[in-house]
Amino acid sequence: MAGGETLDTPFEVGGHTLRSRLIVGTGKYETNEVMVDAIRASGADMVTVAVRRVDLDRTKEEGVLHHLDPEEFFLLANTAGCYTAEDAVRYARLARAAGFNDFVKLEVIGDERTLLPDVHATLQAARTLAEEGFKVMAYTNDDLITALKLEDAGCVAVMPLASPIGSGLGVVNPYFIREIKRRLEVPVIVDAGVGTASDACVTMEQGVDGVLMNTALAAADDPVRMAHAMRHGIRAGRLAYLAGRMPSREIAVPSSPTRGMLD
Amino acid sequence: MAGGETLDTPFEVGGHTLRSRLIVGTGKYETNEVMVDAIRASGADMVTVAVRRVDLDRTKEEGVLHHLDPEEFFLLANTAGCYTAEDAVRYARLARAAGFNDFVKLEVIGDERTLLPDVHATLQAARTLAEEGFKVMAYTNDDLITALKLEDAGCVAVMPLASPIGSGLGVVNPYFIREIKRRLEVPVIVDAGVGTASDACVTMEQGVDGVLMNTALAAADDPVRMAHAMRHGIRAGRLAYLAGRMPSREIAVPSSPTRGMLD
Amino acid sequence: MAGGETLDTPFEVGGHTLRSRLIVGTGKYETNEVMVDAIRASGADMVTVAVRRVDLDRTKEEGVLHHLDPEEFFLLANTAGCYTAEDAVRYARLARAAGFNDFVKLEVIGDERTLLPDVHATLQAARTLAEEGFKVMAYTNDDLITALKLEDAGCVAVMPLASPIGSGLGVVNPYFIREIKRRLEVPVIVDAGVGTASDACVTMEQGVDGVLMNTALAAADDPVRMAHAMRHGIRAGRLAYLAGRMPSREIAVPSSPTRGMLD
Amino acid sequence: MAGGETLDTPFEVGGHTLRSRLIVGTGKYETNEVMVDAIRASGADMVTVAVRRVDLDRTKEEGVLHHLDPEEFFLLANTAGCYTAEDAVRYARLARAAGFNDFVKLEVIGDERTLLPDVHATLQAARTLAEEGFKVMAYTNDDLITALKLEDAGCVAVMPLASPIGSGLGVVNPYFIREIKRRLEVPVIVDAGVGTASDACVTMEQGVDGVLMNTALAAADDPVRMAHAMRHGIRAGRLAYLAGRMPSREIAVPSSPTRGMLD
Amino acid sequence: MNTTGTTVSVRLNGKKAEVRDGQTVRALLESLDLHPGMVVVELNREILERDVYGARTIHEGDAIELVHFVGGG
Amino acid sequence: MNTTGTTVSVRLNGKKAEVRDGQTVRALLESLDLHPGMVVVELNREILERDVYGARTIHEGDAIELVHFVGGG
Amino acid sequence: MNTTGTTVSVRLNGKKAEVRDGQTVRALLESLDLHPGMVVVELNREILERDVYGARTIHEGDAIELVHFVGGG
Amino acid sequence: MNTTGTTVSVRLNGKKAEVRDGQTVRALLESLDLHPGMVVVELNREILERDVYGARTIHEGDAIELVHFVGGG
Repeated sequence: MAGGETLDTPFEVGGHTLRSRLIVGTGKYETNEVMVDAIRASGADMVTVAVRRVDLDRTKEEGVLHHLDPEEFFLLANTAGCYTAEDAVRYARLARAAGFNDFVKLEVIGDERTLLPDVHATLQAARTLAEEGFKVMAYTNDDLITALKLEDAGCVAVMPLASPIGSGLGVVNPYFIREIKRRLEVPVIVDAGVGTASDACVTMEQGVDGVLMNTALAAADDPVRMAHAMRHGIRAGRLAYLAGRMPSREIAVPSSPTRGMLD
Repeated sequence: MAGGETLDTPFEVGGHTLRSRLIVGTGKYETNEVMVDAIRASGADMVTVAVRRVDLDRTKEEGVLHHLDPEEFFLLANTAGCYTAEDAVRYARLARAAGFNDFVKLEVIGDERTLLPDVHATLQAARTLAEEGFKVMAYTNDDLITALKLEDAGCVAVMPLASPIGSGLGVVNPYFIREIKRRLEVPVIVDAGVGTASDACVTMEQGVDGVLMNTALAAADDPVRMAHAMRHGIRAGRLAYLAGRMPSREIAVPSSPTRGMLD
Repeated sequence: MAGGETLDTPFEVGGHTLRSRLIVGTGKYETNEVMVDAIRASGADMVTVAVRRVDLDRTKEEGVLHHLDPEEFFLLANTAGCYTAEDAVRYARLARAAGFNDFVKLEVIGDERTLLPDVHATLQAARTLAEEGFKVMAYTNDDLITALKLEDAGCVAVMPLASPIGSGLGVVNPYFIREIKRRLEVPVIVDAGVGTASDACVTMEQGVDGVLMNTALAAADDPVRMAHAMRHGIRAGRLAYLAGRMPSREIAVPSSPTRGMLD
Repeated sequence: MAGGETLDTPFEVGGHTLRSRLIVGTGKYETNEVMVDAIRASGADMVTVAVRRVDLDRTKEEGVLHHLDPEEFFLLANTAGCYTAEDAVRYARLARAAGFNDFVKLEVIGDERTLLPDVHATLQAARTLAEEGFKVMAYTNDDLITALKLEDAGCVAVMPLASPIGSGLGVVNPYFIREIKRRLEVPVIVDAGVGTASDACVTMEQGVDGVLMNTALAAADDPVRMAHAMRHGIRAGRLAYLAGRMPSREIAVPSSPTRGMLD
Repeated sequence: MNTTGTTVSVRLNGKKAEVRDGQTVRALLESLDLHPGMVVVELNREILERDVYGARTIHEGDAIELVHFVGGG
Repeated sequence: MNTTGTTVSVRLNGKKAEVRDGQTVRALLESLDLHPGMVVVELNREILERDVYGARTIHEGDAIELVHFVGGG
Repeated sequence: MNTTGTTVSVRLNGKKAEVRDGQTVRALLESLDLHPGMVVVELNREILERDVYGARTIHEGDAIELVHFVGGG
Repeated sequence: MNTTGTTVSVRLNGKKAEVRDGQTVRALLESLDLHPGMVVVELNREILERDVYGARTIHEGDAIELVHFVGGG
């Protein structure tokens, strides 16, 4: 792939340049070793983490920093688990106080069963956090209008879902994702719903800037091999988008010459 | 990708081992230079060629061997353009007389508009050629029963279409492709219909052994970049298949812990 | 169909009982005669109308009431063309002043190119209108969270889109539509995006209460025949939903007995 | 529906005129009463039956003629369960000897697991039966070339599958079905694979002449209600095809006037 | 009521128009040959009940909107 | 016709069976309580026209198939 | 600073706990064997800068939240 | 072998052509500036081994096909 790198354009979010268009989560892995191996195989340089209470009973070491070197990976804290704008703002501030960076993956959930974002509360929280100087990467649904408002609110990236978190259904509505990308100036990173490599590839072929995933790796039978697959899938989709695919048509067209046949 | 190679299983067709699961055609490129660059970028080691009359008026040099080194690429001659079993057998014999190998990509077309294979004539030609010692790689439709008969006839590979030649519609019927792979022992290589990288990826995720394409590269706006995309797409789909994807479900599942939230 | 009617359950919106689950618009027909014939063929008893200035130059008679008898059809005024909550409220009040009923199809558009709803402004307008005693049928996107908030705001029906207005793409995201229906208590009527009869049928098979369409009829080559098709399509989808479809499976199951074969 | 009938064109197969474009099987119903009620609700006038040995132990009355009046329904005997051309010919002759008509639904299965047709044996049997004066309605896969050969062999109807028998997957490859219809002169009746009303509707929208189904009715939770749904679905799809659907586009188009807005 | 017939300038459906000063809304509709039951009148952003058409009069600078139902989806 | 009642072994719908030697097909159907119009008879792979049921007789080793229409798709 | 060792009740990560009255946040973290650089401290809903851990003391009824980063998507 | 140079008519790749009577296949290829290793020769529907190019001669009415590999999918 070496030389290949030059085939793509640079990818920058909130002033930070990323080598990989794949951002991965750190949750739900069976072991921390598998997590680290999978993340390395994925080629991701930005990884998401959650903010939670220290387990004072110390049943096990949960702190992800005991396993991931902040020098090696850019830590993107999320506000997962928050159901109100206030909570999300509180978690974002706690995350920033950890002292790594000003980025936050804003997530305000509206419903436990579907984990769909509450776009109304998300927009409100985004405005507050942007004013406080956060570099907000906002998880949202595939609604163009909300995406435009989040951009206006000052988010450094808008992250529409491909399908519900952990569903693995892939890009259910490519039209909306494509339109969001067409209309926004900030990077569009599809977050949630990717289930396998072709989902990642199809997503990138819509022209978006990147993809964020977690379950697709952690819940694969072989997370490390799937991480390799995703690295290739993301790259395949990106290059195919840049290369400009052939037109598809219902009628066949021969790929061998029709002239020069024998009598 | 170096280390990555070990992630996959070996790929052998008719006793010949291939490094790449991507086989590419050599037709329809704007220039021979682009053709060669794209083929190299694709990583393919087997390429298809057609058998045609020498153009005695020499308007231009058509001979593909002036551009492709038979030492570098394994030449798979096809019988493209043939509409009867007799013609296909004749072209196959001419191809073998060129002295490179005993392989032939058998193609007997049944209709000019769709270029769909005549599976009845294809089966007849396959039996004749197999008896003559050819290593027949048979282009066919996505019919399991015909695929089984072609295997019985002694074909070294069965090559069902994803969709019509040059259509770029991708895998229209994954069920049939998957079932053909499940039931055959010889390699199953999907031939024709792939339009972009995600099509190649989805195809490999069905578990097939390889993909053959031509138009998707030659007719892309940037054939060389698309060839890189396809190389990654094939690999992504293969590794995802081996890795075992997460189950997809309609209900969402959180990727961050639900416990440890603050009061 | 007569007896057939009894196969379905009653359909009530805001206290008003409808005989048909198909609601149709009155825009974009080539002639008023075709409009009336198509509406009658569709079997719809509720039709939407827009509020616009009287054309004082009288180039032609635009008033739809010159063609549709309010005794025959229930008039549902919309706020189409409004881009702010204030405008939508103003149009709704003007519509109610016409003196037919308290119903309004609330529509607040967020973007000219896609005509996607501004769910933030829509929610705000819905609250205002519900407080003023309007029976609000709210056009929205396929976001469950917004749909739940619209129900809380007092809307008598929530009307998610199948795909953008006038696109004819059908139900792009059946998962979301299905989930909205599962979770709401007020009627769910899919509005916009249906292009042909099978789209209407698929939509109803998701379990929703009704479908609203306009362009699919007005822009068909033969609007009246398409109206008949839609009437059947809506009914087919509704009855299929109630009947409970067979499970689908990848493996075949014979429909003729396997025993009793001859020697 | 009364007047509606005139909206469609006549439907004739092998010189026999059918009122309904829906042909139904008689297998797999829980009771004969439900079978008869469902068939009546479907509106079908042609029904398929299988040829089997009389059960001499008389565990129960299997003879379908004890429940279906040959005066009311046109009996189409099938060769279901046959795996060779010889067997199929034998069953067809036995069926004709029953003395009802010269029609036969030719079915030669190639594989137990998928019940896919052996198109090679089917073609051979079709030629034999056509020569013997049978009116052959041939069950086949969605291969255009085989369909053309079956027409040449003298079949009065060609019946491609939508998907495997009893799978309920619907029309997996609309392109092939559409192309078969475009190219054949004899009626094209899609046989097998329809699972719910929208599948029937989509199938008819491809322009085919009719649909044959069995499991979709017999295996529905409520076969009689599903039969009503299918009757409407078939009609909806047929009329939509004849009406000519609106063009679908990614960009939205308003259905209410854009002029006449207030200041 | 005013009978001198002096005219005043108003904004009628977005266009400048001249109407008799003090003319009633009903009179305006009649002069435009519009059936009161077929339109809704908004006078300076206030929606008028139909029973006041005879009483409410029009004056210099008034903004009048006459709306009705047209075909729409 | 034979009346002695000696029986012979035949294959009837795939099973071994004993029937009166020289019995006619019609008699066989009657003995099985089958209406001739509801079944088709194949005798040693030959399909019989209904009008020969009374004439054709059954003998040792005959293979008889009695078929009819059942529910099928 | 307080050395008497009288204890007070606080809410620590949602659970009732007894700590030395007037104990500093740093001392609390040490007593819990937590590296200050690995956690963030919220005292009565106020997020503390790390350089005040040595100065800020804990008293009766305080609500203390000690959080850190865990695996998440 | 013939040296008079009388010519004969043949069908060469589908077109009528005049060649020297009795000319060898090898000579024909040379005259066409074709490298023997780059083409396959079919003479009257018989595919020729390369080692017979020097021996096989061409005569009146022969049908000759000279084929090679071109780009194809």
